[in-house]
Amino acid sequence: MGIIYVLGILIIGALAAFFVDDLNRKWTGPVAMLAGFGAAAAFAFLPGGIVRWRILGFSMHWETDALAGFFAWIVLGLSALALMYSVKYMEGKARQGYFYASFLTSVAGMFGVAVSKDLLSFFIFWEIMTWTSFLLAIYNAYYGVETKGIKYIIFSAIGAYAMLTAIVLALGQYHSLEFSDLMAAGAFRFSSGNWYIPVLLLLGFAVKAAVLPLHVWAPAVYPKTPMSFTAVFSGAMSKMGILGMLLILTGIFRSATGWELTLVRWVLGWLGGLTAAWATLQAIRQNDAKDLLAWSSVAQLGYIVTAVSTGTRLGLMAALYLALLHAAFKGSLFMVAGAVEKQAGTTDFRRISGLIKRMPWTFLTALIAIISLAGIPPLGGFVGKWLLYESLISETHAYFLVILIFFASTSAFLYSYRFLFGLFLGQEEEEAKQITEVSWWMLIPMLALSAVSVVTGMYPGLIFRPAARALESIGLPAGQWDMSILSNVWGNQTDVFTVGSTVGILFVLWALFITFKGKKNTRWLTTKEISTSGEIPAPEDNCTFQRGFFQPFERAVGRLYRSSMDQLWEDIGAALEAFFGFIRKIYTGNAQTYAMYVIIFVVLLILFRNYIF
Amino acid sequence: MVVSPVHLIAAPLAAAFLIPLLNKLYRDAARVVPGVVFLYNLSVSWILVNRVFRSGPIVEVIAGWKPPFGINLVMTPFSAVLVMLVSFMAFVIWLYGFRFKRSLKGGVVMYYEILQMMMAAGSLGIILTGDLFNMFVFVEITGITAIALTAFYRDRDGAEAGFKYMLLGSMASVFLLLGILLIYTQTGSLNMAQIAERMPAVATGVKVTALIFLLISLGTEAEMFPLNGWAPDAYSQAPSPTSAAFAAVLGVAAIYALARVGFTLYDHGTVSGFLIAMGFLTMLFAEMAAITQTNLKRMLAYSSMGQMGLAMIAFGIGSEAALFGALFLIINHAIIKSLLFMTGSYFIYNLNDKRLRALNGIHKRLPYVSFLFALGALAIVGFPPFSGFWSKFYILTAAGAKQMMPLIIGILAVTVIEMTYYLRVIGRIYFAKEESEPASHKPSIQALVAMTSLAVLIIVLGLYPDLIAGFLHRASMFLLDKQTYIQTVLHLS
Amino acid sequence: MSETKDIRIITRPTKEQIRQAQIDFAPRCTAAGRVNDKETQKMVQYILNFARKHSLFLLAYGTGCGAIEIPATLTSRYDAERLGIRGAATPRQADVLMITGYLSTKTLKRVIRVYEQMQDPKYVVAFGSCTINGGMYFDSYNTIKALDRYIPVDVYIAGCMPRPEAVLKGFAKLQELIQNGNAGNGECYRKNLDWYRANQQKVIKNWDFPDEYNW
Amino acid sequence: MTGNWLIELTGIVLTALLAFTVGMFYGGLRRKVIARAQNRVGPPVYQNFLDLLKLQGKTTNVTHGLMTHLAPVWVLVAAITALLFIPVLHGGLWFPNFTFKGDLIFLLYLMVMGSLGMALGVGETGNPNGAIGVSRGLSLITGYEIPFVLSLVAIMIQFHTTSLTDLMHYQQATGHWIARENPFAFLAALFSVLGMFHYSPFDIIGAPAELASGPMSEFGGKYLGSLMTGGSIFAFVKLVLITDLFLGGAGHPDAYTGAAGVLLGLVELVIKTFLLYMIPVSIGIVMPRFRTEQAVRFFWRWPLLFGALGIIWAVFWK
Amino acid sequence: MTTQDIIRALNETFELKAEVLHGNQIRVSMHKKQVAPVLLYLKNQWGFIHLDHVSCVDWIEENVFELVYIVYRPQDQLTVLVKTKIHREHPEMENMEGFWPHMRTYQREIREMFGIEFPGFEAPREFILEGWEEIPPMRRDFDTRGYVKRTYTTRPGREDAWSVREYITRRTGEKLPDFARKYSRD
Repeated sequence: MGIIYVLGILIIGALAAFFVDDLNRKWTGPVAMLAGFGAAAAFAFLPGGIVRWRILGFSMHWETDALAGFFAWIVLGLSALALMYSVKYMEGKARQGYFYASFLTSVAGMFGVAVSKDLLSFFIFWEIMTWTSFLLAIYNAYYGVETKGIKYIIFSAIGAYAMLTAIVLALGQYHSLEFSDLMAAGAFRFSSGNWYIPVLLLLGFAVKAAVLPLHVWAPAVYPKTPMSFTAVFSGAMSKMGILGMLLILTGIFRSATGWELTLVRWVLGWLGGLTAAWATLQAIRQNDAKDLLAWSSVAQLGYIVTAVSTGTRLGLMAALYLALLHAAFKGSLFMVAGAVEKQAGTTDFRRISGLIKRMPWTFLTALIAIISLAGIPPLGGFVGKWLLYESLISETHAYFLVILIFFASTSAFLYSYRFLFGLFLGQEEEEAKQITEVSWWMLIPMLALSAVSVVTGMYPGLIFRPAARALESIGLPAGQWDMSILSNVWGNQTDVFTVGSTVGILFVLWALFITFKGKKNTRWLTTKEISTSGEIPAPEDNCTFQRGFFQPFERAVGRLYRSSMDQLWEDIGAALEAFFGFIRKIYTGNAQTYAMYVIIFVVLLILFRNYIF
Repeated sequence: MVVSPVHLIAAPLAAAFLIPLLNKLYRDAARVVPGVVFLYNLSVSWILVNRVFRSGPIVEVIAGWKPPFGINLVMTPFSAVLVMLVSFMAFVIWLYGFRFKRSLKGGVVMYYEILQMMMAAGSLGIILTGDLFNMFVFVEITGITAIALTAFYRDRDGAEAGFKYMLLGSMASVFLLLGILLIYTQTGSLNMAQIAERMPAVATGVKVTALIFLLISLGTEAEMFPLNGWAPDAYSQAPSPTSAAFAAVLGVAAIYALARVGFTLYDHGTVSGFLIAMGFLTMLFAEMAAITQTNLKRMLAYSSMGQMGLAMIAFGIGSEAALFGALFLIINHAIIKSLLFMTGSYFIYNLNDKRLRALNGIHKRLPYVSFLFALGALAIVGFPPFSGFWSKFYILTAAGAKQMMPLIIGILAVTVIEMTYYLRVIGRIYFAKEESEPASHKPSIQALVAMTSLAVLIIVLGLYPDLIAGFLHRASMFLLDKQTYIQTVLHLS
Repeated sequence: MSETKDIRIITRPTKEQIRQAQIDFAPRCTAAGRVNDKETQKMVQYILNFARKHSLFLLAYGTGCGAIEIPATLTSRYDAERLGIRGAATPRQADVLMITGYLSTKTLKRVIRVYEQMQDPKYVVAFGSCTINGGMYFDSYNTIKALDRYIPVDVYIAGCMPRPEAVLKGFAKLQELIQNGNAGNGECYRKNLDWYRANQQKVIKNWDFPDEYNW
Repeated sequence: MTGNWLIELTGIVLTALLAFTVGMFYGGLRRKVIARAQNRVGPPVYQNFLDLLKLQGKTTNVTHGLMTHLAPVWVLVAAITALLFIPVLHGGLWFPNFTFKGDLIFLLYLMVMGSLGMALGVGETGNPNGAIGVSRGLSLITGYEIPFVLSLVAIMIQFHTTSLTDLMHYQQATGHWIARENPFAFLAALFSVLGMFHYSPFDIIGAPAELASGPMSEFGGKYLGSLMTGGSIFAFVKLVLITDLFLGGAGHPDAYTGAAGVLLGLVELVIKTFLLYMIPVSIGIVMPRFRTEQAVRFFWRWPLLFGALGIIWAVFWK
Repeated sequence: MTTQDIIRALNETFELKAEVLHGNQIRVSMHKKQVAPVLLYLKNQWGFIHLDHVSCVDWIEENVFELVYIVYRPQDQLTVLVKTKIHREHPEMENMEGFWPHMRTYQREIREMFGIEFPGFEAPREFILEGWEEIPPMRRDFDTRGYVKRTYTTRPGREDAWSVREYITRRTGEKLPDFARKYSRD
């Protein structure tokens, strides 16, 4: 019954937040936070159990097996922290009741998706999570309502309705919507005659996971949503698409070989790789931290999609591991962006720089998260990258795909650095002097999420074990996992604990050396006192290099940057609108015309009556 | 007192005729009497619905003439559900319109209420009657009152809308009469059960011609493409409660008549393809027109047409699940679209501006009404967990059972369009920059009660659709079961 | 105009007078930082000085015509790199600040800034007559006449312009000074900062240096 | 792992010292070679040691903040850590350190750590030249890493291992260098080495005349000294890595053991790495500088093609 | 389009006295009010699209500044020197920064070095000098030597250098004219 409690707590919390806001705005946030932590606690301490009920003749089946538990923890953990962060982040903003109610409902939807064991309840929760997130996505968007938010909902709708089509077709064919029944009946196999069912379902999931041609909503919407929700949006909600893919592809993965698996690996894997590469290239040219993070999210999801598509032991582990870790580090990064936005008023690189002295803890969070994102060894992100590469090289033999992924991940250094540099490094703006560190209410969630990266960098087994159980629960290859030794199918190993401790010890030693050698004679200057050409920068001058930061790289990439998927979709949208406008003219508003229609219709019917009736 | 289906029609009719007299006695009688009558109707229909579902269809004979010779009223489970719906909606709309009516002068209120009640009576008559010519009469009653209500404001636009409606409505009447005539010449009967019994013997050519005439006329009422030119103007020019009533009362009756003709008089197979095709076209063109609208009420009107198209598709599919979905959709449409018209009218009432652009940021001034509008919009698009989802899902399921993939994709594609414009409006209401002045008219208590009850229904039916699922299943099964209908009506004893 | 008449009587000072005047001209510190009393550290100092003298990172501040002699000195023909002299791009890395020619007051400001940004031990090699006594700009309203009034100079290389051979000779002298612990006046500059600042401020009209001396 | 921590520690220290010494001498040799090529006498070979001593002997230092302060530490730690995971000589001849505990993909990522840490420190100084240098450097990484990864992937799939020690064992056992077994991969790796060393024509990062030595422009004294140390060790790391991967590594435990074996192995290692090192150096002598986009595009053309050929070769290799 | 044509045109249009200085150089003097029209005329009608230089001479004896605008025609390497004289008290010249973009540079220099004002010219006042408080240094009544003595410390041993001019006059036997003596640096 834990599921019911969790859902109940979230829904009641949503209602409570909605109504408390009218009574006393101060309490809205804490109430919602309590609900978030309450739900997490309920999920942790109450047995999950199985819930079944019938509605309109359809059976609903919710169950917390290991897989559901894994994703539910991503959702609930991240949401609880994000809600805690929201308390101060949303302080002084309007419509908090609305915000928290939508937030909690959305969390309930995500949790429901995670625990659903049949397609119908999966879809229902999916839709709940979609429209609540839409309401949040347009929360800030005074100008983007008609374009950006709508873009999101249109793409979501296309995805959701692709799913719905598949669901009704599957229902008509197999008379059940239970995942287990459908799996047993082979409904999710491409070879099953109903090949369009898995294809349509995957299309639906691909939208949420922002896979390449359908990704345009994510960069449009993530930056516009309040950052505390974007953390969940990008960290948890997009993972639901991954969960869906995993569930759908299980049957194919279990069969181990065959052309279907090859197809999945080729199509999905390359889509993921292209998504990663394209989004990375786009992230590099962004000038706003939030835009950058949004594109980066798309890129990271591309890795995860590729990892899922392998369907092998290392690859699936990489998918689950990255799913959790991405939630952790991207969640904290969006929180960092929110913190900077709150304190400095903007996240535009061209307008702020040098916040490191003002917001050291925020910088620490960002540093850890970015290192993890870039996959630099001693932190957790590296493990995910390692698994992905080893899987692609040694298990699925996707040699050129791995190069594409590697290109994306190498280019990711560029935007990783840009994020840190743009916000925190460089010369300090004179007017930024009064910026202060954010409150601990916001710092604690950020640091807690960063801690995940640090801990998993040494002990990835902490994630491997539940993830392996999750994979086993749906019958996928999981294998044995050590606490800190990674090994591939060829038996080659990497001991991340040794790496972490070596790096740590050496780092401390050298840091001590460089600090205490000539400590007396070392002077710490401000960033204004730079050496170039002897000129003294005036206090109001800011020499930080922020505009066109990666211009050489952009020039090297060249023509690729001129094409825009977004523009393509917008053109299609505009063409459709024009077409609708043309069609609308059928209703001329003229009575004679309408009468003419009637006559013509009658005549046509009578003329072709033999064909029609 | 023994209640019978006759009361349902007679009470509002009688009240409509009595109102002028009563108004002489008591100045506000015109305001109060309809409520009493509708309440009475509601209770009667409740009793009758229970009776129908407990002990089978009721066949009420008028003036002692037994079927097939006299005029008779038949209350099957299918019509019972719709009767219940219409009665309820009529009452809710009256409740909502209370405030609206106060703004009118005494005499005008009287006319308004008379027309409203006659429309309700006519609609109930269409649903209840077992006689084809009688149906024509009721269609005429409804049509005339609806035209009068469309032109109620007596301004230029209203008159134009009324004229369009009258033109198309009278053409529909002519075709209806022609169809009835043709059928009568062939079967020698006006009783629907008897016609249904004798229909197989009729020559195909004549049968099809009659069917075409019937479909044209009823299709006009049911807003079928391309016969629905009247609808946008009528919806947008009529007084606000009337717009709601068009969706909740008139539309229900029209679609019922269409279903009755398709399923009882003719074989379902005959009209299946036609209904699906025309339903889809209706839906497609309506939604495409709706997305380009700049006027709130016109947008809602086009959306109504879209919903009717979906109902036609469902009737066209014709399986039990599809009929269930269709019935559910009709109920949902009546409830949700009424809610949308009611809330939308409040916006317009406050802004004196029907344009969508004027809605920017109105939620600050009418928070509750905006909330209800948003709820209705989300529900009608079919987001779970609101009731709109289930009807759409059921219809799609029915289509899926027949593996009609193109149809499913088509419906869903059109739904994307629908979703787009509804969510745009929500976006405007909540998030766009405010442009207009503060509100002067808060909703009245009665209107709030009416709207809230509809909203509660939306949520309750969404979360627990099994509440009415039993009724709907029985009703849809009965509609499919033509023989039982014939036997029940003809062999009454 | 009255004093102009007095100057017409030309008196040449003796060499002794000139030397005395030069000694009084600018403060000279003993290279305090580099002479250690402790016997054990002398070896260390010797080694360090050896490294210092053979590794001179040169920041050539090309102010005047002398800038053209630097490439000649550094490239193949005269190959200063064999003495461990190589160019440095920024003052943070440099050991030797080389002022090649006249210094306008506007440039002086930058030079002082650059000098202050260099790390101890740091050496200044002034290059050409202009830095010594103004050279041909002796009566210009906008160039300084003696560099060591503003920053401490270790080695002057006379000439207009000195040839690369002379430059190398100057560097050899500098190396000798370094090995003996007599070069590198950063400490001295810091100690006599008030005196230097007063001189600098006299020349640089729009004084906008930070109050504190930044390394 | 021998189990005795004292021996392990000695091994780590000795390896680091070896790398440091050889790396520093290579730097000096490079300067000497360039000088000779330009018909100069050039500095002595030990010039880099003098430079380092002088830099460490600076009596004052400045830094701009914690990240700047720690930037050399990142570089050093990355270099030494990478060194510890790379076998210096063939098995048994030299201390194994952690060579069995990390594979090639790990090394690949570890080698970026130093640059990124350095970049962070550079960013904090607020010097625009430094930031421009970082921008160029990161762009260049995207250039040369791709062919390098292609060649690594090629030999990984050719020999079904991602472990460096395994590859060395293979070369030792068969006597065939991987440079012979997969010449295309070797070629691609060589191109990447050109980029990795940042010598001409890829010296866009620290281009002294354009950027005032770019990322280094705010570092002096002990910081510059530490960076120099790290850079020297790192140069050795790169050379040994390529030697181990493609040129058969060094040392012959079957032929010689004991001190003589070690000595011979080291000599072999030095010869191989020096010859390898001379490739970027001698190209650097004669080449002018690319612009950044030209450099990146260069790597995306021919080296990429060779890498792809290497993979195809590996796939069809029997 | 020859030199003579230009001279004739200038003479006729503006009633000036233009003359050939050298083979391809024309000199023309005028009132300062005429400078702008003449320059525009030369630029637009005769194709003198390039401004070579603007120079200023301090004729302190005549109490005037002479401004020379040198414009140049690239087709036939023809140069026109447009000369004007303005009074030394409150010297003002028309602001012509719109004619050629680099006119700004010359105007800034002249304003800083001679103190000639250009009404409406909004470029920053400080150009080459920083924090200059004396009279503009290129004016001949600026006591350069006094200033140097006041400001800079000279190294002892070059006292003789101060009298170089004196030496020269003595050696050549020339006499300094009175006006020159008056403003001489000695």
